[in-house]
Amino acid sequence: MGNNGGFENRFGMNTRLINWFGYASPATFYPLAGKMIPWFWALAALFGIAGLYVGFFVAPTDAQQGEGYRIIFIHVPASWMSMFIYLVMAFWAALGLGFNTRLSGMMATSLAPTGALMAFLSLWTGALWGKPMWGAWWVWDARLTSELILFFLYIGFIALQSAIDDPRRADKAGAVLALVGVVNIPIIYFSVKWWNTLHQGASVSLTRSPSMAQTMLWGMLLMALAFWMYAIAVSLTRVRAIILERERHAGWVEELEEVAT
Amino acid sequence: MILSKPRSVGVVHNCPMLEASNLECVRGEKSLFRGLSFRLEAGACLMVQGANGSGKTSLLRMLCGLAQPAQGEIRWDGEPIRKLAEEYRGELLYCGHAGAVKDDLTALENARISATLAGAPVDEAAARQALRQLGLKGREDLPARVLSAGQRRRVALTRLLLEKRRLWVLDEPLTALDKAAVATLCGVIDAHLAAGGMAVLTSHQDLPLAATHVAQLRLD
Amino acid sequence: MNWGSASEFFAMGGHALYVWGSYGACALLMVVEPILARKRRSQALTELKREIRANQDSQDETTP
Amino acid sequence: MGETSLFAALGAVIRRDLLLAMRRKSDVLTTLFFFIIVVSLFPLGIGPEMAMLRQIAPGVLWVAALLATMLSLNRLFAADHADGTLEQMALSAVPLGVLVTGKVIAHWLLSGLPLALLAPVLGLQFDLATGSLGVLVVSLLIGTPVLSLIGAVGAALTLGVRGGGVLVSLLVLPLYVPVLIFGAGAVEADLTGLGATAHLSLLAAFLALAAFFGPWATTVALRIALE
Repeated sequence: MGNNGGFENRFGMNTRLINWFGYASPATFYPLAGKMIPWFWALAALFGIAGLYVGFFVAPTDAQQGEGYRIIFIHVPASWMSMFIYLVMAFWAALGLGFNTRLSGMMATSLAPTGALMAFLSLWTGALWGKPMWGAWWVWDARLTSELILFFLYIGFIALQSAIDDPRRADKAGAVLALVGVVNIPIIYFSVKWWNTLHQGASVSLTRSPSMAQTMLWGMLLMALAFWMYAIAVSLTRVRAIILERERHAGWVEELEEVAT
Repeated sequence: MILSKPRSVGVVHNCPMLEASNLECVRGEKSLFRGLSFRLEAGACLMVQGANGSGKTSLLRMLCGLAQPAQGEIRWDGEPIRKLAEEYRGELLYCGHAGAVKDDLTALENARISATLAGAPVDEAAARQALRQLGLKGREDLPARVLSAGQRRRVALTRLLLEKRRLWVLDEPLTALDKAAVATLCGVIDAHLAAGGMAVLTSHQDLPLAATHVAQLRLD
Repeated sequence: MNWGSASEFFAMGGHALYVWGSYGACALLMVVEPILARKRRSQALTELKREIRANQDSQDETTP
Repeated sequence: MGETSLFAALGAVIRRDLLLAMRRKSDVLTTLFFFIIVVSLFPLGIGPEMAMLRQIAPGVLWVAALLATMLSLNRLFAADHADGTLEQMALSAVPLGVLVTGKVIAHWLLSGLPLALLAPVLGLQFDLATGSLGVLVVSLLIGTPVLSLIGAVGAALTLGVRGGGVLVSLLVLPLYVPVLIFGAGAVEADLTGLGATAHLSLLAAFLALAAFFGPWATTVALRIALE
């Protein structure tokens, strides 16, 4: 590559970089998110209906667990999403800490309640599945126990952020906590698993039933997609609220259509 | 120590200098000041003035690197202070509202320990000498708990004598000091400036400095 | 098709409480959360408008 | 800054914190008595059956150690933050990470170490055998530094925050789970004759990991808190 070409290339890169940061500014992101939200709702509804149809009408009755197993179509997607959202949250947090972009911190803040909700749903449905299967509402199963700790981590993140008045400090402190949590989650998961096997705890797992058919997998996948789209839609809605709260005194907010009218 | 590099205009600075360009300070949602630029060279002193809440302390904390400016940059010797990190902190002495004096330690222990924590350990004789110079003779071995506010302030100010730093950032150094102590402190600052040091300070009282290189900066 | 009739569907082979308890809680929370998020935004908007109006009023007073 | 002066600074911080603790002994003693009282309450709540007590001893001692460490975390940075020393540390020519490491070591010497030395006496109340008492001490000696290291991150994050004391337990306790599992697990494995080596080596691995990441995360959190 010649010197000249290199220069041009670098120039092109630069403008593209600036565009990226342009999207990352709350002023451009706010209307963009507003336009995207209905689409994600539509996708969530679409996948949700398809997933429910597969879950209730296509997937056959389980030979061992009867109809009770149909809880997995929300239990497993909720568990997946609760872990996935924590990862995404930590990603935004790290981005915010590294590049000092305002929007990343707001994204992390807005994802946390949805993640906590998913963790809660996973626990709730796990308990409701456990009662008919194990005869107890709660068993110290490895998966449920680590889900409980993940729920605590979410609560800690939310509590820390709401205890700090300065939003910039709240973002940064939350980011450090999320990153420490991300390093810890696999360690916690494997410790709980080891602990569980040592104590001969519950060994029947919801997802390890032998008759797991292809159709069940499809149902879970569709429901997971629906939950994913739901999580995006609701966190975008919340991030718009957070943007308005924090950027109250920025000029662009006062020029917004919904503010001016 | 880094020698300064030749600038584009061809002038070579032999002494390091502190340069602030286009600083903006935001607290909460309010912008306290913006577009603030200045330059401080060896032997010069900057007096920062302004009403309560005008951002004096915030500016001083920015100059130390404790707070980040919302905009703009602070350079030491042409390099951003963020990048220099410990290298810059080795040139810097900050004295804030809180004096970092421990109640449970004696004046002497306080002086020696704070010097060690700053990365410049001193021996006992030097510490005693500094305490005497600031008028704490006979009180070196008393716990700071029993000292008066002014005496505690003097314990905090011994760091000026013990740590050999080029840039002093002093936030209200005169608080609680009596007339004699103010005169002593002015003498210490004058000597520091005369030896090629720099100082940035705030004060509500008059600070009768002899140094001719005192510049004023008003924040409003 | 798994179900002979609607009542069979709702009975869930004797596991109705557990299955519908799970799906019900899930549906409820997924309706409540977006409503709360929207409410938070509209609250921010009303506060903003109130603040802007207050600023305009005080400006009107100072510039007769 | 040379390597020797870094070690000198590290030693100076540890000596300073120990000196301050000696001048104010009640803080350290409170933590210890808390540990003793909590452990002694369990038999009262559960009943004096020795077989049962032996079984719950590892868990009880470890949970009590966890809570006692937790209590002392608030002291770690709060005083230095209030009187401006923390600012001076952040502006020192010595890297903040070194000073923080010194403070964490001092915290362990004042909380974890006495707990580990006291634990066998309390273990006797629960009729633990001599061998198991030894494993208990070793597990606490390896595990409590991890508690101090992780706790320091929480203490730094909640510095000067509303309700910091309760908040720090909310943040830190979930992160203590692996240490609790393997610490108590080591003693239990010894009780059941399985051998505690695997547990102890995993605890040591946690210690290495925490020693590597902990001070770094604490430093970042402190700089955020000071801003």
